[in-house]
Amino acid sequence: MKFAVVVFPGSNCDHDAYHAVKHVLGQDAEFVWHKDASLRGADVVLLPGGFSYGDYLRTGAIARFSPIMREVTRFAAGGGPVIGICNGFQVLLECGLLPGAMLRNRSVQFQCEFVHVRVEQVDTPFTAACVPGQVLRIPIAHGEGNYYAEPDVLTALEANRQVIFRYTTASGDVTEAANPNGSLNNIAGICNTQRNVVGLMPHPERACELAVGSRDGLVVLESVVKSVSSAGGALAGSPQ
Amino acid sequence: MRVRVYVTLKPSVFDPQGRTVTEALHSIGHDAVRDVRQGKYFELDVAAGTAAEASRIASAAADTLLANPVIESYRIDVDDPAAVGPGAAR
Amino acid sequence: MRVRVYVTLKPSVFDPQGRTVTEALHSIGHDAVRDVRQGKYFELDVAAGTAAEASRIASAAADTLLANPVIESYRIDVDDPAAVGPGAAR
Amino acid sequence: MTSGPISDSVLERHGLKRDEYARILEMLGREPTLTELGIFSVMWSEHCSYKSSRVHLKTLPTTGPRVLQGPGENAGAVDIGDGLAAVFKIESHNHPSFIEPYQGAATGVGGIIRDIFTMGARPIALLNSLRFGSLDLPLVRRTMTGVVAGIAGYGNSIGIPTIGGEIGFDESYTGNPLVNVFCLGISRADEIIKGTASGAGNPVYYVGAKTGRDGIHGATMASAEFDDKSAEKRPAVQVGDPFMEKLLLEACLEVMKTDTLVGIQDMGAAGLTCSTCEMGSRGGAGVEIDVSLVPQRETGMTPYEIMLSESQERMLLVVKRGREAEVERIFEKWDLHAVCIGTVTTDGRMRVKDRGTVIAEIPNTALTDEAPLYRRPMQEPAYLAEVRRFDPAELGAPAAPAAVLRRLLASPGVASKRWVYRQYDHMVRTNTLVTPGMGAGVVRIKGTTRALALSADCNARFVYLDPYVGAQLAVAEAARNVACAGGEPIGATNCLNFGNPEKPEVMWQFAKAVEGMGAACRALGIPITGGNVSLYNETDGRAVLPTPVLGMVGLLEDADRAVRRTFREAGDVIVLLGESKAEIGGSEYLKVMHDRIAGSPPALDLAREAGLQRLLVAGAKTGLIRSAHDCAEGGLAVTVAESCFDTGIGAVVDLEAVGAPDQALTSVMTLFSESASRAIVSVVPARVPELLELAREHGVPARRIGLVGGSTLRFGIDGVPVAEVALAEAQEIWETALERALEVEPALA
Ligand SMILES: Nc1ncnc2c1ncn2[C@@H]1O[C@H](COP(=O)(O)OP(=O)(O)O)[C@@H](O)[C@H]1O
Ligand SMILES: [Mg+2]
Repeated sequence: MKFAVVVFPGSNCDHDAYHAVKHVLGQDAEFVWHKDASLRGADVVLLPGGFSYGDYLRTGAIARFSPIMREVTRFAAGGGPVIGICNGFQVLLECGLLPGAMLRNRSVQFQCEFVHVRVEQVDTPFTAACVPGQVLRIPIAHGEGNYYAEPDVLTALEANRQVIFRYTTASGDVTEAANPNGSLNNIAGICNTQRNVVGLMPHPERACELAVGSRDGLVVLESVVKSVSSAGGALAGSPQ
Repeated sequence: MRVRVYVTLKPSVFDPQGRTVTEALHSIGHDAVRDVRQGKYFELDVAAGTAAEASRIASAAADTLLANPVIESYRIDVDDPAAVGPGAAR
Repeated sequence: MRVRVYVTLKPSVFDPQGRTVTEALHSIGHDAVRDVRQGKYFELDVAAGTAAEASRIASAAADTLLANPVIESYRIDVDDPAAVGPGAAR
Repeated sequence: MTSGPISDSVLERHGLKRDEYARILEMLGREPTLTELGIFSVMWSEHCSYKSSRVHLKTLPTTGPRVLQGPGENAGAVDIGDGLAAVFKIESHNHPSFIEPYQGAATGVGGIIRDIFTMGARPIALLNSLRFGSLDLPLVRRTMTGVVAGIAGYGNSIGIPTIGGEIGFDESYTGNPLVNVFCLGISRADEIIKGTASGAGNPVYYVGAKTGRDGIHGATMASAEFDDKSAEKRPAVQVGDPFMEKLLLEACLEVMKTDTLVGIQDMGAAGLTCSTCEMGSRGGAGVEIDVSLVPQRETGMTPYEIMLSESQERMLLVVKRGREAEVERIFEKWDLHAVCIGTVTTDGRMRVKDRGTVIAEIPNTALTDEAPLYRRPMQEPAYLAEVRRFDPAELGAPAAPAAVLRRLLASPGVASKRWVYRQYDHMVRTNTLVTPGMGAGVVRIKGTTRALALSADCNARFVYLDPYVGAQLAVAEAARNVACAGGEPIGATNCLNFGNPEKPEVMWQFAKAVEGMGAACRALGIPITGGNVSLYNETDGRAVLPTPVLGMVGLLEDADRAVRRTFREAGDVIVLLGESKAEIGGSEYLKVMHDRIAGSPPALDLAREAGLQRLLVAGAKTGLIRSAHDCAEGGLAVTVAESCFDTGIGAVVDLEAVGAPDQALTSVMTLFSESASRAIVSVVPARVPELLELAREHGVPARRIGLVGGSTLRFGIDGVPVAEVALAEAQEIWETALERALEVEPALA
């Protein structure tokens, strides 16, 4: 099974995602350059973290115009699993594959630290191997992860069960103190209405080995492997 | 032609930077500044024959890139060489 | 009173953001925008009786906090309720 | 080439002395043009030529079986096995960071990263060593906030984790903060690329940001003191563009894989001038460039400005003739445009043309090897007699030990630096095994079983009190920190921050410190593979504390054996390694409780220190040592407290077990003395004898002093508490002190 790791100019978690997929998970991974026109038959698309275009102007604002994003959009429309992590999530918001926008963290600082997130829904390709309500300890590293959506959008997100990850305490309680950045409803990650496109601010790919502090993030990648294989490739959205 | 684009967060959107600036101003005694909202300001050099054309080009740039309509709105100001510019320069 | 403060990088100071935005605009076909410089824009709510006083207060805030005098300069615009505001709002 | 007569005021503006000018005339055999004068002025500045420091630096040990590259290149390199090299260096950006904290610090990070990838190494870790004045001053708080944000802004964006560092505070840094940044990269040992130009006819390429008027005479500025006229001398501030640097980094590393390059160098201080003549000089060749071909950001720039600009994120490459298209294609992929601006020649000269007309022509060696060299006069500073007269008896009755401990934990120098490193991405690249706050930073080397432990250290109070011993202590502390993490110290880099070298007392401090550093490195077998000197760190005639910072690299054969500072489990035994003496001179205790920097620094026995470090490494290798923390600022009490923080488990320590039998130490001395060559380690009860035996073999005194457990930090004698603080309270004080100090004060009524 193959993951396409999209590389934008300024991506810097591309190698981390590649390492997690290839060397920890043991699946196939390939870098796809943002100017490429094809996802090369990948089963999963991963938009990695980093600072595409330096985060200049707004996070993800410029990357969304990259040629590969047309392919990503088509892949997503066909039901293919797409995950955006951190900056990748911001790109998905800017290009409209996911609703809402990011504001500066409440602290007005970049924050790098471990947080806890609760898995809210397990019927997405990236949470299928999770237990409902499972709490994951994974790191964040961002300056703009303060999720915002207009009230009606937010209501719809909750009604449609599109909130996939929420910041909580270690025991899974949604509290103000557990919210690292001011996100509405403690939202850490969401999916689209078709549920195949997921974006989240925390970095599961940084939490795949105990040596680096946690392996709680691995379940996110394992989920998609499970989903794709059980669907017998039916999830793959790109006409090959 | 010089075009100025002002991008601001919509009034309903919380502005963490503005709040921090307000608090910092208060902490150093600038209490008369009751509230601050922070936005972005762009000076564009636009190849256009008329102010209307320049404004149209700048709007297109703002719509596609400079502003995010989910959270921001914008305002455009063309420095028409014919007219007198607004505001006290400093 | 509403006061607008426009902070821009001094002309001699390099603006990597502006350059990147310019290139991005070109890459998506907005070639008529020849150059972009990016600055900051603040809307202040100032407790002041007159436009002059509001301007003085905003200047003090800009001098101490809103602008970094080493690399930036600023311009102030008071929304005098008596006068008619400039620019096309949107 | 025509030129007018050079006046005294022109020379002064260029920071050149009359006799230096006379040498220029002699070397050229004619009057220099203004462009040439500018070139000489930057290359002969203290910053570029090391004219005051070179004679001393030559005495440092720079060789060893692991050394692949010593001083002289853009960075040093040591062999770390598996055919790999660690390429590392530390550099200062003190002056720019005072003028504009955010951009000054950011561009400092950018500069050191370029130095590393210039050598063909992929940067994998950053450290920073910072010094500020008292946080009571708004100016200092603003400077620190800006510096930290600038370091974060640049390093985070590029995606290199900042895995450690240190921060010190002293009034002397108020108007002259220190911002030293360390970067380490990994390359194949046989693929290190040098900053050299050779092969007549090979094209010289320029790539990266366009040249603007920023930073002209930055190097000269870094070679002068600050005074009330500094404002006028300010060059346009350099603004960092981390996005451009990220593109340059990836593109250069890609080009380097192709065997198309002869040499490459970044344009740092003195920009195009420095890279051109240094590359030519190293390769024994000449370099000819035409400034009109240099990509320019502003219109109407003169050749003088182009040659002296310090615009950031630019590189100079010498490409093998015939391979140009390959190189250009890779840069284009990254949206960068490599431009050919000249060629390599055979005549050993730097020749600068403007649209074909020669406007400068200088032998490379005149600018590099033959730059002025000074043996500046030295004199022992008068303050030393004064500080040495210190007698602890003057201090009167000490405060209650628990109160002292609380005060020390709240001191910004001791308090948690979480407020700082939370802003740094310290996990990107998924190699960080030991994160900031847990001791020396440790990064694994993917594809091997190895890891590197990195630390930056200097206790400037000790150096102030005795530059020779103080510098030795800095080496010892840095090496001990990496050894605590399980790393064998294998190489170091230094950043020597001092005052005005034209003052004999400053020069004396400098010379003694270098002497001490050399002696310590020799004794510990640690080569110094490069570094940086920052002089003229003065404000209105007052020098900063002499601050020779060490950046230390330690090697762990087994990444799984990295050791953290924190205790692991209740019931584990706390063992003190090393000897505690009544040594309060220069301590945090003296500074915080009595606002004094006085006395003598702790004595250092280098043989004993070496034994301790070997013991720590050996104990880590077998998993015997479960936690290890260097005993430094704040002494035993603070070290034990820090070993408990973040674990939720307290400790009980018997002070009577601490002191040597022949020494009757008072409680305060036992708790807060900063005796060197000590570490607090923990071990499972069953393996205590093994540890004590291992310590004996290494000639290190070792004492069982307590147990991990409980919910307080409890120091007692015979079961009677001498100092007891609830762990939660102690941690709260320590964790929030820096945040509280940096918070803007509440509004005045
Ligand atoms: N400027 C900094 N950047 C990143 N980490 C820092 C910085 N200053 C201190 N730290 C981290 O905080 C911890 C405590 O620092 P310090 O008191 O100097 O430690 P040590 O006792 O190891 O010398 C270390 O792990 C160090 O890496
Ligand atoms: Mg230290």
